[in-house]
Amino acid sequence: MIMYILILSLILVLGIFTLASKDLLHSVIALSAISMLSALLFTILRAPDVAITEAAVGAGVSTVIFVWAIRHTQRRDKEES
Amino acid sequence: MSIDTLFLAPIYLPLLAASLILAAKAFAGETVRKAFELLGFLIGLVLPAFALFALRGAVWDHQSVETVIGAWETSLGIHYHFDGLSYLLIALHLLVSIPVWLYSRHAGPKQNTFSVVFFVQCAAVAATSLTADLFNLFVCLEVMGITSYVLVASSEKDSSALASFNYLIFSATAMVFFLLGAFGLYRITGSLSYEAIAEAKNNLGGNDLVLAQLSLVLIVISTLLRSAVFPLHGWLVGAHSKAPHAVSALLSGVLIKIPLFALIRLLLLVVGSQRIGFTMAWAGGISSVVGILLALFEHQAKRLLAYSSISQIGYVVCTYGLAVKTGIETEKGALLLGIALLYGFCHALSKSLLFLTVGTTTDVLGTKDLNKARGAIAALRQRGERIPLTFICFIIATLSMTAMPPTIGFMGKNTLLYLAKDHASVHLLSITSALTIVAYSKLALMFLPSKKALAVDESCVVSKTMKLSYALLALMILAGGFFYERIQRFLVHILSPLSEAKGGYIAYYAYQDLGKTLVTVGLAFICIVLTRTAWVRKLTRPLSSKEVGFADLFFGYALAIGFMAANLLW
Amino acid sequence: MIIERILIFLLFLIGFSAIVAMRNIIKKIFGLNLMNAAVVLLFILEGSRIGSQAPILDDGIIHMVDPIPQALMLTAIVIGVCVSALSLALAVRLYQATGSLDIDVITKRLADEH
Amino acid sequence: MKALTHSKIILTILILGLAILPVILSDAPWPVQARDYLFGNAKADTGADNTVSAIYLGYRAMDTLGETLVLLVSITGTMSILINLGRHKMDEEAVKFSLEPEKLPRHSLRTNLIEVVASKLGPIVLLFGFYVMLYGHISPGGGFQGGVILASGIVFLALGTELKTKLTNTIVLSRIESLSFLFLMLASISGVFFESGFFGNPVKTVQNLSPNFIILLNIIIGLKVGTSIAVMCIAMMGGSHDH
Repeated sequence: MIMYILILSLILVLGIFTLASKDLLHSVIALSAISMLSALLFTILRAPDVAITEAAVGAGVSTVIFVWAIRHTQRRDKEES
Repeated sequence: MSIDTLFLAPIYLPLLAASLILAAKAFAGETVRKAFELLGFLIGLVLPAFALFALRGAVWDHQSVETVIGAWETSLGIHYHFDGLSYLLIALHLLVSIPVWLYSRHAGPKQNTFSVVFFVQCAAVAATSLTADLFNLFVCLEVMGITSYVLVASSEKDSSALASFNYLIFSATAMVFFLLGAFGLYRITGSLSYEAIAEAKNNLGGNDLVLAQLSLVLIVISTLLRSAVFPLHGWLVGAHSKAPHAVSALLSGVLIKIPLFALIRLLLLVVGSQRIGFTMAWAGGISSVVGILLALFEHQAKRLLAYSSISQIGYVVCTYGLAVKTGIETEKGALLLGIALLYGFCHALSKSLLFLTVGTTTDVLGTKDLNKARGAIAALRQRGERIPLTFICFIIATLSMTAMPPTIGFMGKNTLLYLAKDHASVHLLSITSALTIVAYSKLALMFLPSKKALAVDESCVVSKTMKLSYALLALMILAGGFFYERIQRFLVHILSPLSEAKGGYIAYYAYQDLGKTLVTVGLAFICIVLTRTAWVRKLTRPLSSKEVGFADLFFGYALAIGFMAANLLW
Repeated sequence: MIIERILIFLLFLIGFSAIVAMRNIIKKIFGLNLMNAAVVLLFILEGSRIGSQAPILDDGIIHMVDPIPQALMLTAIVIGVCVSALSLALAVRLYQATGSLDIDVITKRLADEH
Repeated sequence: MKALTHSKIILTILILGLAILPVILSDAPWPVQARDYLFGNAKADTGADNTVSAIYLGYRAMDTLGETLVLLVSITGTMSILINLGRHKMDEEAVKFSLEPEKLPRHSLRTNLIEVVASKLGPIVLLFGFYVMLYGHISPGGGFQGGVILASGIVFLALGTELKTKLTNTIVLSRIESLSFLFLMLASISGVFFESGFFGNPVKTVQNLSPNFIILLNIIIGLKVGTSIAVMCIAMMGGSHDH
């Protein structure tokens, strides 16, 4: 039980970091960490299939696409008027 | 071939066509791919039309087939339900998509993946109209959605990417709420097929009922979003006006109606659907007025058409809401639902023809601005149109849209207004009828002769396939007007759950209200004169529309959910 | 039990508020991903409460978790990633066209192009 | 104006938060009928030990088809945007990742480390991908997951080897992709002619207890997913603009 709460609060903190960070690359890394943590939680929750999918698709493919997108745009999240 | 494999043909045949085109694209050159696209057209659109033709007897006899995909003998499988409603929805899609495909051959998006995405969308539309499973509805809506985003963004202008992006984020977010709703319903009822949900939901009480209603609200609103009912209409204008013409025609004509009618299976099963119906009737009435007011002050041709789509879907939603309120199983309710769907047909045919003709015209003239675009007939003649077919078809579509005889729109709209006359929201619809004429008179200005020299875009040609697609749609509109009585009887009969003879007959003939139409035209004429005067123009200048931001989009979404939830729970 | 649900609810809500309030379009897509992750976590977490063994029918399995949410979530995860891939591609195209990731700036710059 | 927008945003979040709060926090007991049914009958119905696979490719295979379609369309759309980007301007950074050896600058991101690790790891990852794909009916995994692992194996090979192998050629990959999509459609339609309906197991009556249809679907979906994601990733790294 404590384990679930621990992982979930870590996910929540990383989620807030993802949105608050000014460097989009850091956000992407936090997002893939969220995926890895979710995969861990799914393994604990006895959902191995979902864990594999989340690790492969969430942490793998989507990170690649995000990094590609950021490389073709800009890394900084700056406010313009 | 038995009936339960035949009615799935509109799903798997387009997919087969898509896969064939994809294979041809990967393995062979340009000419072979073109040949395979033609083959795909035959397999993916013409064969399903034959399948529907073969099924007409079955739907007339009210044979409704409930089948489980993959022939599993349990409720765990995905249920598909074939009846008059899904038959008509697939027919509606085929009627519009065949001419649109023909049009796209010459004018449409030039990417060689267009046909693949197009056929996947055909399959998704058919699957959405047939499915009777909550999670499968989610998947079908996502397929429909993602094909729409890709098709909208396939225009070469960058503003289409913005429109597509806005639409994507808005509807993808709503789909997450849909998923949450599915979670709630599965948790309460332990099942995902509509029938099992309804069965379980009837025995609920207390907290569980609240949870089930809330989940249902999330699902219903997220699905209605695709139909762009007020206040969920913000995304439509950008997406439908920036897309390539063929795509606009398909999206505006067909795709906004499919989720609306697919939802009826779910609404039928629900406790308290009368209240949902009541809310929807008013939402429809309001959206018809809001849409047409925004259209009046718009001076870009395709945006005007898109706003008018919001207004016209308002008619459909209003009647649909009244049908749900009355109860589909009653005679009156079935009649109302039939008329709502019939008006959906009218709008689909006329609006797609309008998008095609107006799109071509603005391309030839090189401007979309209705204040500048003039002299379209001469310009089109320069581009190789000896008979002004584009103009004639435009006029037919406009007549149908503004409810003038002898088109299907005239019959459809008058019947609709006659049937809905007991409800207060019908007054909103009547106001809209007059204003529609005003809005479309602005469009017709394009065809006035120009005093200035024409700057014709040399790259545009009105080709034979384009003419064929206009002619097909225009013929359907006229034929619909002449054989309206029969069409209505057929439609209401197969939608009616009652046994034959009773359902489907109303003693109303639209020509008896010709005087009313004249009055509407008179009112509209006064409005036109008013809008030409300087002070009205000055007064209404601030009203001309601008793009809506995400805050407004989601505010509308939250309002819809809040209102619907409050309505159901208290 | 209630704490876990509240945590998931908060994750969902911050994802949603990012979509509504953030101006950076890539941040909006982050928000969408977070919302999706929250729903997936919720489904799996609740579905695993009725059992203690993975849903693979080996010998000695008597008390497995509900496999239905797991199968549904496989689909939902993939659909979520596909949608965010497409939206990222659109975001890149918008950036190339306007040189900005700010939704207001993009809207303003593209408004002139009709 | 700004205050109005802010209050709208706050109101939106408040209303929606209130609406979903009961759904998320609900304490209703989770239904067990489906689980119990699957526990008893999944093996007999589909032949698969892994009940998730039994649902994913058996009972609810239609959802999986939809998911594959979403992936297909999404990658199609992404690729067409990618190609247009390449047409507008050759991106300088993309050249650094370019797979053609003669274009490689010395200081590129392709260090010796990446080359050695990726080229040695590639085949092993491929093998693992095939394992996950083929044993999806018994152990966790399946076509989709295996396909994604295959894709990463292919990408490793593309990064690691200077030689152009057939496996990293996007034309070959997209041929495999389109063929496997065609086979997927043929496999799902074949049931129509064997009286088990659309997406029915065409050989169900012959061998009742064999998961062969699930294995077949796993292989086809795995190849489809693996090749299409690999094509997209290679294109994203600037590998091929001639697609």
